[in-house]
Amino acid sequence: MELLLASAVGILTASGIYLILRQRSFPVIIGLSLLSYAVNLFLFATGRLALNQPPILNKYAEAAYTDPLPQALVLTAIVISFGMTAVVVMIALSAYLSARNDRIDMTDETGEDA
Amino acid sequence: MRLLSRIFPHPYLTGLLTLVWLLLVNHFSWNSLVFGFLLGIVIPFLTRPYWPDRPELRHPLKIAAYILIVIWDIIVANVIVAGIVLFKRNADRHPAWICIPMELRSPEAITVLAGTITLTPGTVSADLSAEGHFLLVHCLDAPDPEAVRDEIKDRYERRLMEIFE
Amino acid sequence: MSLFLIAALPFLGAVFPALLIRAGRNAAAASTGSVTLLALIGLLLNAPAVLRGETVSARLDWLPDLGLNANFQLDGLGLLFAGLILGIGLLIIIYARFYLSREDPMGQFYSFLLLFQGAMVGIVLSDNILLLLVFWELTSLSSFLLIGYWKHLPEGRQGARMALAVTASGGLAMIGGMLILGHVAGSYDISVILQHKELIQASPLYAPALILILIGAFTKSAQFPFHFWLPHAMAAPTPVSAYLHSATMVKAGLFLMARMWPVLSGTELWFYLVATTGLVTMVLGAVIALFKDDLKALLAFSTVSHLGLITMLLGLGTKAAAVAAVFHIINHATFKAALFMSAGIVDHAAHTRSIRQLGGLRHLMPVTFTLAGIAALSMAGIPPFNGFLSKEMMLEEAAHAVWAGSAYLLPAVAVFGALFSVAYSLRYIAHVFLGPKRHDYPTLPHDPAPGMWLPPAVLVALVVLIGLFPEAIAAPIVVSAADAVTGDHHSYFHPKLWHGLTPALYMSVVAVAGGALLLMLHRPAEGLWNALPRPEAKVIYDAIVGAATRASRSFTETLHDGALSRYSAIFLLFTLAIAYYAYASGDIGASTRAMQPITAMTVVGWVCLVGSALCVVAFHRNRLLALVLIGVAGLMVSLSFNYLSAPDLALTQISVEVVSIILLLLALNFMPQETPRESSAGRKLRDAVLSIGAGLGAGGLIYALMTRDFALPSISEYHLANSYKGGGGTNVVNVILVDFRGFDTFGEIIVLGIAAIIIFAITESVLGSRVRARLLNRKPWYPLAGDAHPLMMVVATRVMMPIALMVAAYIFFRGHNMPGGGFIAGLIAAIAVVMQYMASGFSWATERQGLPYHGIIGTGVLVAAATGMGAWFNGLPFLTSAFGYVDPPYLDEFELATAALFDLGVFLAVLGAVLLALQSLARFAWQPGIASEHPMDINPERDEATKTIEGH
Amino acid sequence: MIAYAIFFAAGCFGLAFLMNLWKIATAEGVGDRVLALDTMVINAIALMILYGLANGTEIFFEAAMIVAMLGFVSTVAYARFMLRGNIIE
Amino acid sequence: MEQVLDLLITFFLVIGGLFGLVGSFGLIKLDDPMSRLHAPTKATTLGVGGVLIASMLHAYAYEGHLSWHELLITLFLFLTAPITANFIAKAHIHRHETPDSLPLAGDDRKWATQDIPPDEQEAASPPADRG
Amino acid sequence: MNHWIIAPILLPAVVAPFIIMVIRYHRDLQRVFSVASVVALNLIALVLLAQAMDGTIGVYELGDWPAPFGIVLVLDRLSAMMVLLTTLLALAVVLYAIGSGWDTRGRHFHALFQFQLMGVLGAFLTGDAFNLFVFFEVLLIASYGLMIHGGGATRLRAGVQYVVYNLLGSSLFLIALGTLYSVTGTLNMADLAVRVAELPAEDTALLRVGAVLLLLVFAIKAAVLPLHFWLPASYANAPMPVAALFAIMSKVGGYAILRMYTLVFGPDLAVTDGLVGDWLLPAALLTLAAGSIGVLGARELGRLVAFSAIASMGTLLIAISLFTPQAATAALYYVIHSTFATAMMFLVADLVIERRGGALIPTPPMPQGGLVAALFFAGAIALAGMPPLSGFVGKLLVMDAARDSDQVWTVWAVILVTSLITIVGMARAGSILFWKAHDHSVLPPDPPEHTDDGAPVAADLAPEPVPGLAFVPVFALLTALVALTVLAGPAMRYTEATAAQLFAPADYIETVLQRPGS
Ligand code: NA
Ligand code: NA
Repeated sequence: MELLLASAVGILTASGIYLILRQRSFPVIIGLSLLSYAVNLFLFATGRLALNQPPILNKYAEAAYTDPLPQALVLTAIVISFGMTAVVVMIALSAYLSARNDRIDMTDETGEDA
Repeated sequence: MRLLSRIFPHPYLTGLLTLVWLLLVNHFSWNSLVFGFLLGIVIPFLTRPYWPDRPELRHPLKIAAYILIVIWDIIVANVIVAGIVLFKRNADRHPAWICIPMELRSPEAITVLAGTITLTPGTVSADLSAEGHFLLVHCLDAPDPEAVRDEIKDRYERRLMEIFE
Repeated sequence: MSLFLIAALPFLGAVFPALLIRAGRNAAAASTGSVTLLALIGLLLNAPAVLRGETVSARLDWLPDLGLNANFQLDGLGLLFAGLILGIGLLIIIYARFYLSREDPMGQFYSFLLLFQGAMVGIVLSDNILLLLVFWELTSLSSFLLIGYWKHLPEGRQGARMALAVTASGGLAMIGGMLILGHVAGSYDISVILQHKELIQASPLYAPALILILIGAFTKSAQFPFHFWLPHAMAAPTPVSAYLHSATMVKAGLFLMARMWPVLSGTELWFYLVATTGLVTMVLGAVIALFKDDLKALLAFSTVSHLGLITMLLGLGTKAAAVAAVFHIINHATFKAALFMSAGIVDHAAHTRSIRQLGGLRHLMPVTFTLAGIAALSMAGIPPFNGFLSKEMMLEEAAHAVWAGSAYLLPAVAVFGALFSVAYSLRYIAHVFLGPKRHDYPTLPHDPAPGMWLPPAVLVALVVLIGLFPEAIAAPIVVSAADAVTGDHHSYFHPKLWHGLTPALYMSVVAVAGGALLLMLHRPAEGLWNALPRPEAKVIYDAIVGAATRASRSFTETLHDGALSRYSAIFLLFTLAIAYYAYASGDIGASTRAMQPITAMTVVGWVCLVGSALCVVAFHRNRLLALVLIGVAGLMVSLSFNYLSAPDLALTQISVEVVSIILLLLALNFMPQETPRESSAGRKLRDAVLSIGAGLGAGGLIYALMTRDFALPSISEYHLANSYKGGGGTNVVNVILVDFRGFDTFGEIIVLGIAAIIIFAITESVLGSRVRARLLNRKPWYPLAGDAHPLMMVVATRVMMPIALMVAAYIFFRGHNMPGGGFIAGLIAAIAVVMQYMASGFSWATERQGLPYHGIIGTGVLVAAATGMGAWFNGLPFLTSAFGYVDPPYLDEFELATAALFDLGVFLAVLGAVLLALQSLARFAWQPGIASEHPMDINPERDEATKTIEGH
Repeated sequence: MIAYAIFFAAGCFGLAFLMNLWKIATAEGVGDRVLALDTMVINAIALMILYGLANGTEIFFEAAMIVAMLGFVSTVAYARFMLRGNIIE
Repeated sequence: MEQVLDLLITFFLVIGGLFGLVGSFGLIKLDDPMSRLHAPTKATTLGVGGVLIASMLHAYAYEGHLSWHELLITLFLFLTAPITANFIAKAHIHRHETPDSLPLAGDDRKWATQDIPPDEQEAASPPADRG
Repeated sequence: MNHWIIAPILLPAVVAPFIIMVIRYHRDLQRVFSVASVVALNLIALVLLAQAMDGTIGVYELGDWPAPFGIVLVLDRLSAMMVLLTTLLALAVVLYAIGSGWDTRGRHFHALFQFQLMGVLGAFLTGDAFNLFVFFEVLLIASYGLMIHGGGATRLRAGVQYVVYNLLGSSLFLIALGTLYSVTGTLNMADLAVRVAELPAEDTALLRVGAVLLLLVFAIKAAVLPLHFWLPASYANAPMPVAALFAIMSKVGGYAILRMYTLVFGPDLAVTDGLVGDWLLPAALLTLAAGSIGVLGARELGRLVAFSAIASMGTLLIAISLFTPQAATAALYYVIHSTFATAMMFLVADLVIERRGGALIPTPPMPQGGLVAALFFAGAIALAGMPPLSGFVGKLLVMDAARDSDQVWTVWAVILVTSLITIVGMARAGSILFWKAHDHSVLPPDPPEHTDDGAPVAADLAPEPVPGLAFVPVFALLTALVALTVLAGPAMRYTEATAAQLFAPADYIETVLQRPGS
């Protein structure tokens, strides 16, 4: 299981990074959300893996619980990365509409002397 | 009465929502009932701008019968479809478009009909005509399209007419 | 007067001219003059004590930990220089009043001049080498301003920048030297440093310190090979040239060498560095000066030459030489300043400084002729003027100096230099004033107003008087200054016009005769000189600076060309490298945890997750498809969370997923639908390698982490233990979010809120720009389908939306004890509203019921904040939660928790943020007038109704 | 017996999952892929329920319910995009 | 009684599983897009339905109380499946069907999807192959 | 219960939403509230400074949960100083933004400004590693909004780059934190310190990775070569007042490095031995070099200042990377200088750009040219580290602190040479901007044709500058620099005490981990 998750994190990261290195804003954004999946899984897994031990206290019986803290952290991370994605999408869109160009690199200009 | 309809824009909806709440809570308690009912009033009140006209239900009781029929049809339909999918060669199938003229006019009724068609025998309601008087249905395997059309009109639309109009 | 005040006066005074210039040029000049006069008087009040051999000092701690303190001291050397600076300064101020024309901003000029004056005084009064450095650099800066004073002249601007570059770099070198020196001596106070000659000269750091300090001194005093900046500084107005570049600033280097003479001099290194440099400079300057046709250029190089002379004297390392140096400093200051002023007068009167266009001025400008003549003769070292005396002393010292074992080399070269300086001095007289009157002066020259010739007159008077009565006039100050330099008492100083047939006398006779002869042979000599190949310093300098600028420009713009993809690649590469180094340089123990089983189901999940990710990469060019695949990946991630006991995460992930996809689809509508193929194979390979590296890194790291136990028990055990007791909830994750770590959540909803208002702000600014017009008449990428608001969807939504809101409410209320909570509830509610927007259209829905998104966000954040602050009233910290159980009649008891109120804030913030974001994006497509007045496009019932109405 | 049944059902839906993925990877055009994704979502619901059954817990129910409720929103969004470009005009 | 319940549960699970499988299999096997649309919208729905019923019975048998909330999921699926099917069908019609390839829409002549407002007809780029 | 510590975070967090919901459409009211809030923040900062002055460490346990289980805010000399520095800068910037009318060239400037402050102040005050992440995100996302404030094609494109690069950074941050938590089982900084010290020596690799990844995250913010590439385009294309505010943002990175690597991964900690100094010092030197080279090579004023900001971060990081109390003293003094100087120069740049555009090519004289030129000259002196301004003192302090390092000669050489390059570059720029204008050969440039479609149409977003007001903050910053120079002694005594506190973290840990009272 650990192996599967680790490899999944690895492949998600790799895919995300590859897209982040593309030259148009849209694939880069897609790459960023893949990367955020990877990072969220990573952060989640730092609490170690447990099956069927959700951290919902059972008032009646003694039960084992998985580590709740990373879950809380991941929740925060998901929310934040959602906000970030929204913003970057919006900026990329406006940049494209304003410049008629969705290249992520600005090498087409003489320096960036705006 | 107007006041009442203002508070209960959609009494059936209020009922449905209360039921939904009870299902959500998944065990009956007076708390739940009261609270669910309150929400059942509040939420439709909040959303009524989006549902301006309240649909008329002539014979609510016939709904139950209709539902039972549909469920039965769904089960049968699935077996048939499964059979087609599993055992019939694509070449032997006769997929077909059929156009169904409707007497139904109220959007709610049309939706129920279209939904029923989609959920039952190898048919999917694909589109509505420009004026909304015809339903475009796709059949998975219909050697005789007319038969299908007649069955739909007879088996479902007639009943819906009784319920809605 | 306190030394602080003397040093501070010019700085404080610098504001007056800038302000008083409105009151007229005289007011500005007067204020400047009086400030200087005041400082001078203050100085002279201290003179008697100093001449008695005392040292006046004033100390103030500024930065004791560093050893940088405002410590001033006034001894003979300081008195001499300060006197020169203030005294000549006063004359220059008067002179400048008449020299500058109406167009020139005089207030600025005097302010800069006073700044310079203050810096200069500061240098010579400092008893702390760090403090001295401060003033040192200030002189560079103020001279930069003064040289560039005539902004419109390119040579002025270039000269200023060159001077700054050279002197400032020298200053920087000196910083290094001074820090070393202070380190060796254990203090930065000069008075202390001067005590440690042996210590310093024994230190291995002596050589670097000396070299660095000398670089500073040489650049400032225009010593070879740093001499080239000085002539270009002559683009400055003549008063500046006279003041900074002959009398004072260029003497700062000499002052420093004199200051440090007791500890630095007397070594081989010192002798060969300083004496040689001085000698070379002296000769070179003299030779070049002879062949300059521009009066000021001639004087500039003669200055270079005389500075070299003084440097050489200091380099010789003998006390007598030091005395001579001090004496010549005075003399040079007097006659050279006078010469510059006279040159200025000529320039002013004849509107040219070119010797070739001049000559015979003695008939037209007798006064100027007299003054210039005397000064020039003194410069040439002709008796009975002061220049003669100090040059005699110089030759005397040179005569006894042994350079690299040869007793003749140095005297010979010295004579050679002296010979040339006689030549150019005489040329200054002969080719400008003597000879026949000409008829082709640009304008007919005449003697100026007294205000302009009086200042030089004063100096010339000194030239004569010092020449005649050196003992009476110069001795006291020279001796005390020399004492300060050499460190002994009553240095030997008895200059005479005649002291027998000494080698010095022969040498200077040779020099004078040879000089005169050389002047007669000026034409052929000039031909020879012009035939000689010689490097033009400015060309070289410009080449270097130009090359440096071009190089740094291409370096910068090649690396920072805006290629984000390269930036990211570098970032990744660097991160991987550093991380690997950190890993490899540590030790890792064996894995300590039993692993979870791999079941068929998990393998299926893995295949789907990984497969979808790889599909995204494979198909990313079709952007819509990429979004579909992202949806798959998101679903799989959410399932994984569910499978691994994280229902809250599963819920959050799935709802965030939906909203993100809607957002991306909204944006994609305006963007190209395909991503072109444009990466080269090499580029793809590079990226592939990097990504695989990153993947291996992340995967390997998490694997290593997962397969090991916490080194120490995790703090989350406390959370599990106290979630119910202290937080009143059984869903530990939710309790952590709203209670244990509620502050994180507070920040998190603020992030969402900010995201939303940013999106709103961008929309506003884009729609407020030219883009709007293009948006309004943009064509869709592909032909559109009819039936924008399908009937079935609308009807279904009428039922689904209320149910969804119901579910949201349920998720919200149960969150504290079961999976769920304000955030998920907020997302579901938002999606419910979006469902409505998708069904009947944004414009229809908002016309039916506009929601105050900003208000919802604000309320959410404020509710959360208010809940947190509520705790204050119980004297508890922010966000301290409270909960209790209510037991109403007829009903079961239920829980009330402030955490729920906080969660409500979260709910509202999320709801508002998501909706505001989507609404803003929707506004891009919104066009006035397209708002459909019906919830659905096709509605037979409606049509019938209208028909019947028309029927009646 | 039930355990085996659950295992069998899970196996079926797992297999279904793989088929959906196969379709997503190989289908030509977006329409079919959206359809496959929609199917996948429904299969996911079944799997979640089965997981709850297998572990005798209802904690995972809400997840399934939310998926059932929201899954169709993204599907509709994709389709609307193909039809109209702008999904909330 | 136990046995009966267990049998029922098992039965529904097996049925559910099979229908789910068939649905997804149809997605692969059927060769024309519109036909593919049939399989999931029904088979899968019933598949999930079977599992849900099993789950309800299971709760009754082992937690001792009848669990109704599975009905919610069924409700949602029955509410949404037709909508998704309708939209996917419309997308297909829009991108692959022409007025001639469909039956005439009676007196209304046009089908809603193909009834394009004049001002929206021309597009920026010619429709490429977009599946 | 002393609630002062949380005040600087809560005040803007409450003012901003208020501005958003209540006075969204009242520009003047927004200005009033924004300024009032910043003034109040300054007062709060003074109170905090007074509390921290005597070396007592204040702890605020949010939710009344004991550390390390809840989140704590910690007030010590360092955080107090950084808070005051931030609020002072904020006052200058907000006044300038109003004076220049920048705040009206787009929506929600003041709200974003307040949020930005909240993020920065939170980052300085929090004692919890993950909470630090949250505040980083708050300040970052606010900075995204401010950076693209006013729109315009180039600015937006630069914005995309800025955001994407920092999103990479944020992902790295999470991975680093996850790693640290997974090894140590805690997030509280003080607790981290304790646990890291207790770690078994034979199992260090993973912790080292976490530690170094965290350092990289901070290095991005601090614009350490080669992680600095995001900075020039972002700062040069941001509205200059915003760039001026960003002067404190890069300091957050420096602060975090100083905090984490004295408190948690202290210089003499065996576990993380050789992780930081080994490469940070060379990197810092290269950063300084790259910055000054950029100054000399710049074609455009905004970029010139941006690169000088990089250079000054380089100098700062040299001091930090030495990790000695003396060096930290120098670093802290230099932080103050660098913040004010960089900010001032960005504001001056705006004065220039508003009058004649940013390109470093001669144009005819600008209005108030003399005044602007004087300010530019002063700013250049400060940034080049020339006397008489604090840059010189700071430079001396850093060089003096480097004396005991074995790299001393390299450090000195780099600092001195780069100063020269900067001086030459600044002189060049100043001469082109202010002197060459008077050259009779200079003609007015052709009016630029509208290539930039994103630029707001002048009509509806016309800025309404309060001309006099714009100069006030610039002079205020200059005054601050002068004061920092004149009062170098007292200032340095404070930073010395601060450094001492940093390098003796026992007190900090003690105070945080045991509840005051019990
Ligand atoms: Na995400
Ligand atoms: Na989804």
